[in-house]
Amino acid sequence: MASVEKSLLMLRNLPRVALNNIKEFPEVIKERKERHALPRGKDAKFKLGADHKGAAQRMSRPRLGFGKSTPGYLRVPKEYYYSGHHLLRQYLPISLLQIQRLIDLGRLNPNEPIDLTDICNTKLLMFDPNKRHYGFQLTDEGADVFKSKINIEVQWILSELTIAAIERNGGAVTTKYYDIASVHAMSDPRKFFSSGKPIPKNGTPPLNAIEYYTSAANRGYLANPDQIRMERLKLAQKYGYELPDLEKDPLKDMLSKRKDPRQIWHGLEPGWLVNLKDEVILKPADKEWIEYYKS
Amino acid sequence: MIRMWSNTFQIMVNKPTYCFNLTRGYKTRGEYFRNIGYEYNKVYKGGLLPRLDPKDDSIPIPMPIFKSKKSWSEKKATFGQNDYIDILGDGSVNPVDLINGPKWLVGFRGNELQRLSRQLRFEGSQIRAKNSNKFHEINKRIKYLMWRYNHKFGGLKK
Amino acid sequence: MHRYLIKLNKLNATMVNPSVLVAYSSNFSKLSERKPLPSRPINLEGHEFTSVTESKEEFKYVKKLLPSLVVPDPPEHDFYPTPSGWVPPNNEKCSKFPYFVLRTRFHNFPIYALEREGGSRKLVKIKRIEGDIWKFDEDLRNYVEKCIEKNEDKKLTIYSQVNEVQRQVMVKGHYQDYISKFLIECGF
Amino acid sequence: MASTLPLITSRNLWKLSPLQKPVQSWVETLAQVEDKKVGLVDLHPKIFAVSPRLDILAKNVYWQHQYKKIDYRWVPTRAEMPGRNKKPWQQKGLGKARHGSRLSPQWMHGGVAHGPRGPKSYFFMEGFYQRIAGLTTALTVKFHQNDLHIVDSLDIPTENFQYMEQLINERFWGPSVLFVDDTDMMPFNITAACSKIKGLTLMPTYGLNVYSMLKHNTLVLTTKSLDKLEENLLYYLHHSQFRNSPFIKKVA
Repeated sequence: MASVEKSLLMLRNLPRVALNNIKEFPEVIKERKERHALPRGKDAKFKLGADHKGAAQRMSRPRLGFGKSTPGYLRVPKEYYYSGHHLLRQYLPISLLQIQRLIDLGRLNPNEPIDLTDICNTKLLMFDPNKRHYGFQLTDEGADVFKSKINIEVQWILSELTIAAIERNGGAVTTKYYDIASVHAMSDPRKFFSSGKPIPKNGTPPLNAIEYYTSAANRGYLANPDQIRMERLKLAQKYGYELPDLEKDPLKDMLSKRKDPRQIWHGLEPGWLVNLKDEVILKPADKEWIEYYKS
Repeated sequence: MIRMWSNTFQIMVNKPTYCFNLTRGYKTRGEYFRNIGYEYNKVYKGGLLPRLDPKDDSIPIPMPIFKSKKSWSEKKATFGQNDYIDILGDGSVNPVDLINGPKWLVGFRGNELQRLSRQLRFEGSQIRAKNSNKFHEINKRIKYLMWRYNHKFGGLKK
Repeated sequence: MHRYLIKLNKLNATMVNPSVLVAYSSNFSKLSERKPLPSRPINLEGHEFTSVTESKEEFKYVKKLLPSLVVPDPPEHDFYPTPSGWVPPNNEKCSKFPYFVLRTRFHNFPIYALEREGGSRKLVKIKRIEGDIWKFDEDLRNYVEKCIEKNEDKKLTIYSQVNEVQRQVMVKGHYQDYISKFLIECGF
Repeated sequence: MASTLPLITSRNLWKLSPLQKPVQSWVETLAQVEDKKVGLVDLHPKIFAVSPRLDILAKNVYWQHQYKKIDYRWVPTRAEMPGRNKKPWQQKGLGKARHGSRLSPQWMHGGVAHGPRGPKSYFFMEGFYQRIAGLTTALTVKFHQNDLHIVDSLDIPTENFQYMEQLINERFWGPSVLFVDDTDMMPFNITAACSKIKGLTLMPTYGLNVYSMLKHNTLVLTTKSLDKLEENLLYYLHHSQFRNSPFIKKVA
């Protein structure tokens, strides 16, 4: 039986493992040597990939793209696919299947509202605000498998199917915009609190996003609640499922919990200061301070 | 100088015996008889004049005296301590913080051009203030390396 | 505003390090005229600070934001597989086999679908195999061949490579679904 | 004399998969020369029964040597040699070889063509989980070759080093022994005794590493350091954060 126990038994009869009798796999050593080795045998007589005499052997040809009448950067046409890509906002895709798996394994708590911080705390995805990741977008993969009732808040939703899947099970979804400063804070709360800065005030969405976050179809956080109720009915009829009534739901208050547009965490207001060492929250009483942070 | 009674060639012991290392596992040096009957200087092997006296059996180049490697000195015994401090410690210290060396090299690896330009970024102003010749030589070397890496050996970094 | 922030930095971990304040001038041409900035610590006397109300009750919201980074054990479900298709290891079933496969720290199977040569060679690697690895390889191939016959009614032989030292098996072809079904049936 | 009752009988192992069986080890005591077992302890299989990958040990030892190594050797090139650089003799007519400068590499006391150049570092970071695998493999190998001994504490009755010599000979421990305890300050007696004998070193748990474990013949852990070791290693073995991102040094 080839197993770990067998190899450990073998160890008992072998000499004591010490610095002079351990070595890496022979293939790894050979491959590492060949990386820097010069060619031997029949390959040795050629001139390392260089031609015979002249500029080619002496490698004094002009660099790439030059040497012709017009240099390369003028000759090759330019297509501005990526102009301004560094200004666009990116949203990491997370699928309903992944959310369902996280809930099944107990890494996301369905009885609490789920937002950007909770998804970042599971460390499932490499979320990095420095790469202009502004948040998460829900994709509809696994929509028919999705079966849990959650109150989730994401930053972007492309297809209606994801909204329908969540609302069919009695959950609620909102899309909310966070500016880059609050995304930095939300993606790693521990690091942010230990940096000594006050809780940031969430900014308003940029011009090209206002229309998205105010439309009820996308369950935007700036949309009119009545229109949202109307949209929920529309979706229920479109996708043919019976819309569960939120009022009579036992989890009613959790499902209807929303954050203030300027607020980034539940229960904590912008402008407060968190002291991790003494586990205390400092609320400054400065008039100018309160005025600035009032939503 | 202790000289054996026979004229055959032995290793000459030109230091008193206390220099032998007590922990050495083998016989002490004097007890071996090697190259019996071979007279070292009989045949002239060339080399600088004046020639060595054939009757004198001493070795032209003395063998280094045996020194034990002191493999259990304090530094060697605790080599590698704290290399896994980020795993086994409380996570606040990283082994890279414990490396001592020039500031521009700790936690960095690069070829000579990268090392020199990084040295200038970290200490360029001080080098220029203290030792303008070294500052000039560093810049001269950087210019040469820029040329060599971009034009020589077809871009293969040599 | 600025004067207020200075005091608060001392509350938390990072003290303002004076050596950070020394500015290195990058352009060396005009260097001789300019001396490097003197590094002096920030003195806090002479600043008056506003009053602060402290509250401990709201700290429970902060605690909720700082969970432990260890992957928790999965909760009990009333029936398996769960909606997302997760099945816990079943101890009675797996005691019958001379081998077993440990789960990853995220409670999933260590099955990884790989591609070599830009996608033209598809492989599946199974790691963390303990016990008799050759027997495991045999049973796995038979099971996958039976599945292919049943589902895609094609007669295929599955080739696999056993790496005994690294406790891994590399199967040729993207059959990760059948392999995970095999592991579920074995109860690993 | 050590108490007759067994000190430690069982330890609860955290995150133990039912498929794996724990490994058991004696608990001895240094309070007396003769080897008296003081208890029996379970060791976590994910740390002490790992497949013995000696190549992972080799990688970790290579990393430990390289990542701190800084080579200070430096030789001047012909451009950096001090002194004047006149043409030694005229180009033609003397029948001698032509030379442009006395500082070229073929001249005595000339510059060096491709010599070692200044402080050079060989820094690289082995993968985080490769280093954890190194630690677990080293512990497994030590344990299964009867070179790992677990003691209740490092207190010994006298500070006389002969006591330690007899103890080691009596129990067939290797000539070199690595004592590991969880505290920074070791007890006085054992420090005094070990300082006289070459090959006995004392180390805190956070100082443990693959090189020292392989350099010393036997490894002696106290129960406290054993708990700390298992706790830290298992914490990272069940950590949710992906730690394989390369080490990024914060530029000053």
